[in-house]
Amino acid sequence: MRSVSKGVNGKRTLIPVGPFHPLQEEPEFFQLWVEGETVVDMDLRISYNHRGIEELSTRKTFDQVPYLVERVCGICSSTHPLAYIRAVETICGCEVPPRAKYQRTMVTELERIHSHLLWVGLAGHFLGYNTVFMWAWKYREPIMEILEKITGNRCAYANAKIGGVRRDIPNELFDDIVRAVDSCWGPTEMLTNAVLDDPVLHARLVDVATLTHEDAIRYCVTGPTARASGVPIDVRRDDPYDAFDLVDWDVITFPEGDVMAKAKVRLLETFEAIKIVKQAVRDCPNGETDAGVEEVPPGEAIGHVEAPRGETFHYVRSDGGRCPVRHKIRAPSYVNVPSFRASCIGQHVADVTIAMAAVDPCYSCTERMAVTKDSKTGNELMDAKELQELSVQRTRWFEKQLGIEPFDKRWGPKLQELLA
Amino acid sequence: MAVGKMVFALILGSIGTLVLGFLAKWVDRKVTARVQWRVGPPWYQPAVDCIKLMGKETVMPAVAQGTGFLITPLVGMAGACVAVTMLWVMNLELGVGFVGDAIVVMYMFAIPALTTILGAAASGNPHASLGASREMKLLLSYELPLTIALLVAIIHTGGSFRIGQIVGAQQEGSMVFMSISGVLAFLVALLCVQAKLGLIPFDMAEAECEIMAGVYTEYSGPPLAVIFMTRFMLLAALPIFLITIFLGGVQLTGWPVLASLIKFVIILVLITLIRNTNPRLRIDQSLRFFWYMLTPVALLALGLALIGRQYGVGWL
Amino acid sequence: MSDTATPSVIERFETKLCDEHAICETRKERQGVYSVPIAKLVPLLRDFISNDNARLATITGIDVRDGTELLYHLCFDDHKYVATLKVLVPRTVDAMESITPWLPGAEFIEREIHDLLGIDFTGHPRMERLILSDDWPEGVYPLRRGFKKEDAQP
Amino acid sequence: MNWKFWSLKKSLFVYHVNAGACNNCDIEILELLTPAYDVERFGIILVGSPRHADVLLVTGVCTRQVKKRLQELYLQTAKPCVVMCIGACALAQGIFAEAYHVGPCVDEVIREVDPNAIIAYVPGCPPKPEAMIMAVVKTWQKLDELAAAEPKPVAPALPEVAGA
Repeated sequence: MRSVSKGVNGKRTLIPVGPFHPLQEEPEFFQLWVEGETVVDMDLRISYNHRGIEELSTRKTFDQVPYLVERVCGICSSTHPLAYIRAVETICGCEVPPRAKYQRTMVTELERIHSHLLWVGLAGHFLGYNTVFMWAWKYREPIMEILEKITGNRCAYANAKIGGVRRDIPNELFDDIVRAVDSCWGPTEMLTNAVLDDPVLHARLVDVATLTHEDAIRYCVTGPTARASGVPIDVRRDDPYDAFDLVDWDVITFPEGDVMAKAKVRLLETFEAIKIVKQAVRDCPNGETDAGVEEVPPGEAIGHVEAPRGETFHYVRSDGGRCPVRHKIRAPSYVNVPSFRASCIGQHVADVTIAMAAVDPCYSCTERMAVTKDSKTGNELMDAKELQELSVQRTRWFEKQLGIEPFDKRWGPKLQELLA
Repeated sequence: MAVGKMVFALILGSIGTLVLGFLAKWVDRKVTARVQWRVGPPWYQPAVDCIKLMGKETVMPAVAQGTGFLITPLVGMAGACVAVTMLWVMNLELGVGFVGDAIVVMYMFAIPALTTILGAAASGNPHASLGASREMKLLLSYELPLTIALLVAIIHTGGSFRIGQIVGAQQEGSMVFMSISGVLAFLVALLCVQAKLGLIPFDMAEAECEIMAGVYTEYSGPPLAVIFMTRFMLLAALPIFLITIFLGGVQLTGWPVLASLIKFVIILVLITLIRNTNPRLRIDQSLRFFWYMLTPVALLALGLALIGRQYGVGWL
Repeated sequence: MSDTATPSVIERFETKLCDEHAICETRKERQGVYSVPIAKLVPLLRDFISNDNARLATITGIDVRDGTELLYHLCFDDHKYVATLKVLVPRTVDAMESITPWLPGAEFIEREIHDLLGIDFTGHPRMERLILSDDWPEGVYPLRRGFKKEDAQP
Repeated sequence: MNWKFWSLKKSLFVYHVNAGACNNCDIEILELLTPAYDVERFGIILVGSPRHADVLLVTGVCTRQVKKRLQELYLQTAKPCVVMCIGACALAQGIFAEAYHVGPCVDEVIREVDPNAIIAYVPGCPPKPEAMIMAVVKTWQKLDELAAAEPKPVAPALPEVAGA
């Protein structure tokens, strides 16, 4: 990033966004330079988070690595191992049994549903709809429960292994999966309607922090961030893996590139994910779930899968030994986060939080570690809180300008009706 | 009144208000939780929070101005205690007041806000000083309409600055609230009270949804407990203040007890409702709100009250 | 892995590479590794990214005996193909031309390689420490061979 | 019974510190606040300032960069303050024990500045929300013991909490 000079009139203010906020699960660590109310430059300092997983990975055996990489990030914990496993399977040249393929698909898509709902909740919180936060997380709960039922853990599923799946999902549980995803359909539909029809959200999200098509390409962004800027890339379609070429689904793309488009992409993708899960459950054949890979020959390969946040990219090199020689991990946020520079500069300060949240940044992915902040420095660095507050105020201002009741009042009764 | 009796009244009034304040705070938290489909805390929660903080250590920030930092919460609480006791005594024994006690009560109610500003400035924390500057602007904005609203009540009740007379005149005749200017003044005062309590939409002095940070960031242990208790007391005392000035006062004997209780609960629920259905305003928005909207309304009420008084029209 | 990458694209791609004296090392279904002379790399990348709709996924750095291998992973999303262009940066040089000036998405990637492997990217606008802690000693690179945890004591 | 500990049990202000975690523990902690678990029932709330905290929830391995800040943070809290290590990483660095960029274990980091710190451990990767509530219950029991033992010096560590 280019170094920042003092503004011409010296009126440039530094707002370092303190990386800790009680309601945000991840800290963020930005420095915003602001002139008046407009962001003129920004920088990111992310050295707090490095755990050194890539190096650690070369000291684990091929079978141990999936357990390590699923701890790169808790919310993408099925996609990181899957990307690694794809790379190793390419080196081995082994064919995964169909039942295993369908089961991997189920878990990754269930994860996508819970991740997108989590995002909706956090975005609601940033916009001052705390009730949305509480509600979205409530609907997410059945997904977490079904994941625990089929994999044994609420997060960090460890279901995939080289050549198949570690643990077969018994056919008896398939009905439970369908029931769980069905229970999400109604609330997600309602949230989608709320987002699409809500004039205040329109005012807050449309044409805010637009990432243009060109910028999306220049910054090499992936996933919903790219798809919302009209770049139709989706690894599930572009390099099909598991059962994604065997089930029927659509890639959601919007050309606008603003926060609204990102929200729409995520919400509509949740429906696609529900559809995929249901089809996978329906089509899942009986049979083997493990190809029985014995050893990994020398070679090198890449493996990439579509995580909820974008493309997770792994590169593995083997020399025929027990451990990988080199294992490179590139999480989606690593390319998505720098695009803030393209989307946030020139924006109103109050819009920055939601613009940042729109990418669904995942800092433990980015640095393979997480940031913390003590109050001392946190105070000096002022606050994400302050910024969020600004964001909330802006929502309220629009509500007022448009003469509209608060969100909870408008949508609350409908939601309760739906859930009754 | 004898000194002994005064001390007795002070202790009794403060403790009674504190207990009332704990319950009021619980209602507030419980309602918020129910809106979010949660169960919410048990009824004794606010009290336990304070007791716990009393038993904790006090951490002195290295950059803080020690004495000022520690003494300001106590001064604020003392101000609240005195104000509240005066309110109770003058409500219950109408004769004991002195001329101008209404103004003294107003002053006393401003003390917690002032000490908050001083304490926050003394804590040497940038967060806190930011909160303090907001609190100061807020204080400047709401005191004027509140005073004008008080004047309306005084005009209605015979032009005396004695709370005893304000209450007495209302109990003999009709409440201030039973007139157009009275209703206007009451609404203005209600919003000012909301700001005095630091509740949404005027809670910008302590940042986000959690009960703290902002001006209280550096406080811990007993001083924090004192701050909490002061706030809880105000949550109970300011509705009583409104009842005293506009709704005919509080009585603790016979049937009027029930009436007083109903008035109190209605005002508390109103405050909680405003808090739960409204967005937070930015500081400049709230300044504009108080100066350009509430102050003219208060002046209008004052004008109406004066006209009514001049021509003997009771309902104006 | 049912369908393979569009053959014509790979042919075109490989012809272009062969013109620049690149060697195909391995080619599997829908992915391949090509070794490229160091001087030709950046023009090639630029050509692929601006003309062939390629997307830079990431850069991998590997410490090998003679220096550092840099692997530029290019995704040809339209053609279901991932190409990896490999160059060897000799230990004596330890520097590489930066692509950040025309591809801002590479900024963090290059800074990370600088931190972990000690490659200097010339022309990078902000070659500063990104992901190692403040007390990490200068000149110790954790992904180089022979690195020991003890070396990194502050 | 000692009123200090009784009230501490009934009202826990929690401050969450992410010391290099992978988010699993963090989202599970947030889960506790949401309607499914709603810990405000027990008087537990998240606070925004470490000065108000009774419990520091530490997640993650405590990386090199974080170590100093974690110590500083602990010193800022008003005692008694329980440190709760959530998850295998905070417990004993878990899978990252050998990585080059991690500092000492969370409890060692805290003990370095306060040998008598009360530390609770919640194992699991990540611990289930139920396990975290269980940890709180066990912490209450420990506080009871401490209350009975006062003013003797504080026992060094809490027993491990079952679950997850």
